[in-house]
Amino acid sequence: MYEIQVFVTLKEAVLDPQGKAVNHSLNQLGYSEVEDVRIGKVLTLTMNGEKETVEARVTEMCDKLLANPVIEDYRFEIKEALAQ
Amino acid sequence: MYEIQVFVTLKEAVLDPQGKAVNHSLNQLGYSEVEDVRIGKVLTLTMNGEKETVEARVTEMCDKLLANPVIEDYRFEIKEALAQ
Amino acid sequence: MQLLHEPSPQQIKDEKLYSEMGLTDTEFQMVEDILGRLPNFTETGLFSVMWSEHCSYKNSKVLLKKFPVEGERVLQGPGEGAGIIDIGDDQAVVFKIESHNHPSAIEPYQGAATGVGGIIRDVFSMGARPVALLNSLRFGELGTPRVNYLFEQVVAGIAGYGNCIGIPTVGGEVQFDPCYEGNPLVNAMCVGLIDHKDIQKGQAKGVGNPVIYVGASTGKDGIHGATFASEELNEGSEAKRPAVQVGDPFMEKLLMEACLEVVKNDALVGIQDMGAAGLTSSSAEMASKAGSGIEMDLDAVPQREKGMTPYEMMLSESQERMLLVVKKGREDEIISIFERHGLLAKVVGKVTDDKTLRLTHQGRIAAEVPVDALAEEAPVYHKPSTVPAYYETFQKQDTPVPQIEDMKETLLALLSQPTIASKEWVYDQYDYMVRTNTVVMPGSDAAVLRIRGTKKALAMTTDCNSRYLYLDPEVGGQLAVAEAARNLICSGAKPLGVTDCLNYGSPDRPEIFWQLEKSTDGLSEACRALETPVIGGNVSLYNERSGEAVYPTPVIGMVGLIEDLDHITTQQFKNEGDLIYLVGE
Amino acid sequence: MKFAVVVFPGSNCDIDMYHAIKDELGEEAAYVDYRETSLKDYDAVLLPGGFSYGDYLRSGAIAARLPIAAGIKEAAEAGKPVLGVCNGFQVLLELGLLPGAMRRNRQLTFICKPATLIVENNQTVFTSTYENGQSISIPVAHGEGNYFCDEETLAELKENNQIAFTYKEDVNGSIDNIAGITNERGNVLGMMPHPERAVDDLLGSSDGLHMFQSLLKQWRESHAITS
Ligand SMILES: Nc1ncnc2c1ncn2[C@@H]1O[C@H](COP(=O)(O)OP(=O)(O)O)[C@@H](O)[C@H]1O
Repeated sequence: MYEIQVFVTLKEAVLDPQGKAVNHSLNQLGYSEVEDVRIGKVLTLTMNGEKETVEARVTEMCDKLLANPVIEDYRFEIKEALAQ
Repeated sequence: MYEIQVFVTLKEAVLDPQGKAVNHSLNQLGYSEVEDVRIGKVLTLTMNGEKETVEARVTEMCDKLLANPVIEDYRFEIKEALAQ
Repeated sequence: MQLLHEPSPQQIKDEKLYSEMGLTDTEFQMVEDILGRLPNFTETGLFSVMWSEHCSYKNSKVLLKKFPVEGERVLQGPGEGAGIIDIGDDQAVVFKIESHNHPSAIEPYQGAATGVGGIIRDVFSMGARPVALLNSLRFGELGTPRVNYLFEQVVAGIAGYGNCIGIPTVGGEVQFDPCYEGNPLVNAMCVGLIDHKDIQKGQAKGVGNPVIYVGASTGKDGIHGATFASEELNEGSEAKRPAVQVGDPFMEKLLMEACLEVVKNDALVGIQDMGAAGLTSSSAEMASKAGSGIEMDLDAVPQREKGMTPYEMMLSESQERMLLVVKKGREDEIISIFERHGLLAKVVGKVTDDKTLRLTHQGRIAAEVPVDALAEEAPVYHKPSTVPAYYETFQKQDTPVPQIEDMKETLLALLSQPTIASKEWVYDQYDYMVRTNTVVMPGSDAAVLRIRGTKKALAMTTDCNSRYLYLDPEVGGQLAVAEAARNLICSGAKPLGVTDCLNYGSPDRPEIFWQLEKSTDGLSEACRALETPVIGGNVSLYNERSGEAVYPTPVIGMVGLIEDLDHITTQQFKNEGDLIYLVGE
Repeated sequence: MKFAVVVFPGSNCDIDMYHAIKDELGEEAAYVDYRETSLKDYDAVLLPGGFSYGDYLRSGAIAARLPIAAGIKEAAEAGKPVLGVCNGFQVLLELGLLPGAMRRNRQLTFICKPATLIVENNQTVFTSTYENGQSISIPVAHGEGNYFCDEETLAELKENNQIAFTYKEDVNGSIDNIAGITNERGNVLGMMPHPERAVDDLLGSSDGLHMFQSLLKQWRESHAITS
């Protein structure tokens, strides 16, 4: 069993309206030290598979479905988890 | 300057309709080894502040705005970043 | 700070760098003649976007001339953000349709969403309150993951933007056909209401009047063309110029409410949205229409990123931005209205009398170009046209008469075709009721909205059967207009006028140009016969994938007036025992 | 009777609420800006639908942290009727004036259509002109209306008769088909369906008008006694 955390974030130059709104709100609430906020997704996948192929399979999933390469970047971390 | 990554995830007891849909699509696309998908948010904050207080301030922000304790958990990682 | 390593004017000419921005050799020569010198990098960029088909209609102008554009009720025909038609009682209806095909093919959610955002700005920049949205969508046959994905995401994007800003999406159409497989069509239409006294023009009048920039800051989004330049600028900068823009409907909601307040203020002189070619087209067009010039200080332009070049700022297609000209001395009054709505507004320049667009950046002149050359003097082409072979073959064929053995089976088979089947799955995702004026909801022939405080209502529809147009562009064009008119009449309305979105393949191919010619003939004839003038529209060419063009698809948006709410009819059968009549041939 | 319609940045059903009160109920209504801090001058508070702050982060989250939050809480504590519809309901949840939270609709898409509701409790200031068990037609229009609370809270809601409306059929995946809940005291109601869109038969239904009439009736009665 593997637990994979996939981080999907907007590319640097892409506008992040959500992040901007949260940044503004934090400043209004008195957290003036906050200079920038960007919001992305974190997907936690639980999966089976062979050690050798997990990385390739996850990369494929990201390219095919989990991230949109036109506006998003992704990275992931693989952890071996104990089968329950 | 600090860069803080805040991870906000649904509590385990809360059903995640979006995660389930992604899980289903992945299975459909042939990734039958995927057993579970949970989707959360990752917020990247860039902020100033004193080393001693950063952690307390971020905790406050999470409690006040960034996470909804009824359905969400959060954790964060603080990294020192170079001022530009 | 980043150093500008832009190619020199001589390099642009010698290495033909302009051709990568879309200018031909002849066009570049024209630019050189107009300026009396070689254009620099920024100036080449200005010409390349303003002389693109999208901004100049250089390939379609000859065809658009055929449309009837006048009528008793027409207050504003083609030429402004949107056309305007009188509906009595000092009120008028404002509407326009526009395409967002290519962005939607790359990033369907954001492409469709920003298409909606753009057409809404066109309408409120006239001073009108947007009251309804419609759309017209074309995809390949459902079933492949890619087509399903495009369809789902486009619908979600339209819903995402329209629902959030709170304008009901009340109608539209969806067609599925293999010819749209690689090149989906996403057309969005917006209808607004205005009091005659609030009608605005996008004009930069009054020498010395300040030019104000409002809304989102300018980022590096949507800067096309000069990909080569970015590679030379620095490694990896291509990745930093996203080809698609992300929409911010929340920002647009604030912008819309603020602008609708500002249009009531007599300090406002002119207002225009920054659509395609952003700052360039808005500034050049506003000055050209007023016979004036504009001087802008690019350092004052709000920027999302550090170190943006004049080229990037002028060509950026960042969304949710407007350009205003206000009376000198009253800028603070206007700026404070925007600030109260939580928006950024900044003086970035002033109106001049020399008919020149002059841009300064870091103490230097970055560009100096005659505004008319940009906005008015793009070359006009009349491309060659040939009758396509497929058409001649069709014409020679006998009309096939379908043999139906089992009526019921055939009917059910027809009804289960995605193009014919109920579109509930689509319109249930659109908030078609917000603002509580929608009297006839999606699912009938035309949507009907009441006009609060009157007995009147507006009916609206979008229509086009592109298969007819493919088989016979002229007759098909007539049919598209007629269908729209029938839909309005069936709802109890008198058709007022038309906005059209011409979606075709490449006009450089004579068979396609022939389709354009013939179908615009058909559209014009029908519009004349039905007395529905064309008050505006949009042209989207080069809708092709691997040399295969989409069917000629001139989408018709039509709006009609119902004088009395009691005259609304809906399409459902009402009572058992009612008689059914078939009218027509 | 004087109704406050609170306007957050991004509210878009504020105008519908306003007209429902003014044109259909025939009472006074006024827009109140989110920068205000008090709602003392009003007899009832309406939080309209829409997309405050674009629903960014979580629907209703940022709106619930604005200055007007103080005024809303004060009105609720003072026992005035506070009605949150759609985004207004989400704001009430984020304010902690009602228990639970919203998730995305089970089908993940925005959903707009007329819905049939069952009146579960007609013993509130909002529902006294309905019958218990009555079916009413009120439209829904939301992307995040999938109500969630834990078992314990659900038991309490039932115990205290806090469930005001349920959907006749599953619309969005909400626990127990919950469409609207009140606080324990019964003066704060949050609901996803839009009663202000159902105040005129021309637009499909006038079942929502009864809700505003209930408020008016109650107010007149209490007013007659005190004055
Ligand atoms: N197919 C068409 N039919 C009629 N008018 C058109 C058509 N296409 C474009 N126009 C008109 O040409 C004018 C110039 O268009 P343009 O400046 O590109 O406006 P926009 O920037 O809003 O697209 C517009 O007023 C538009 O209404």
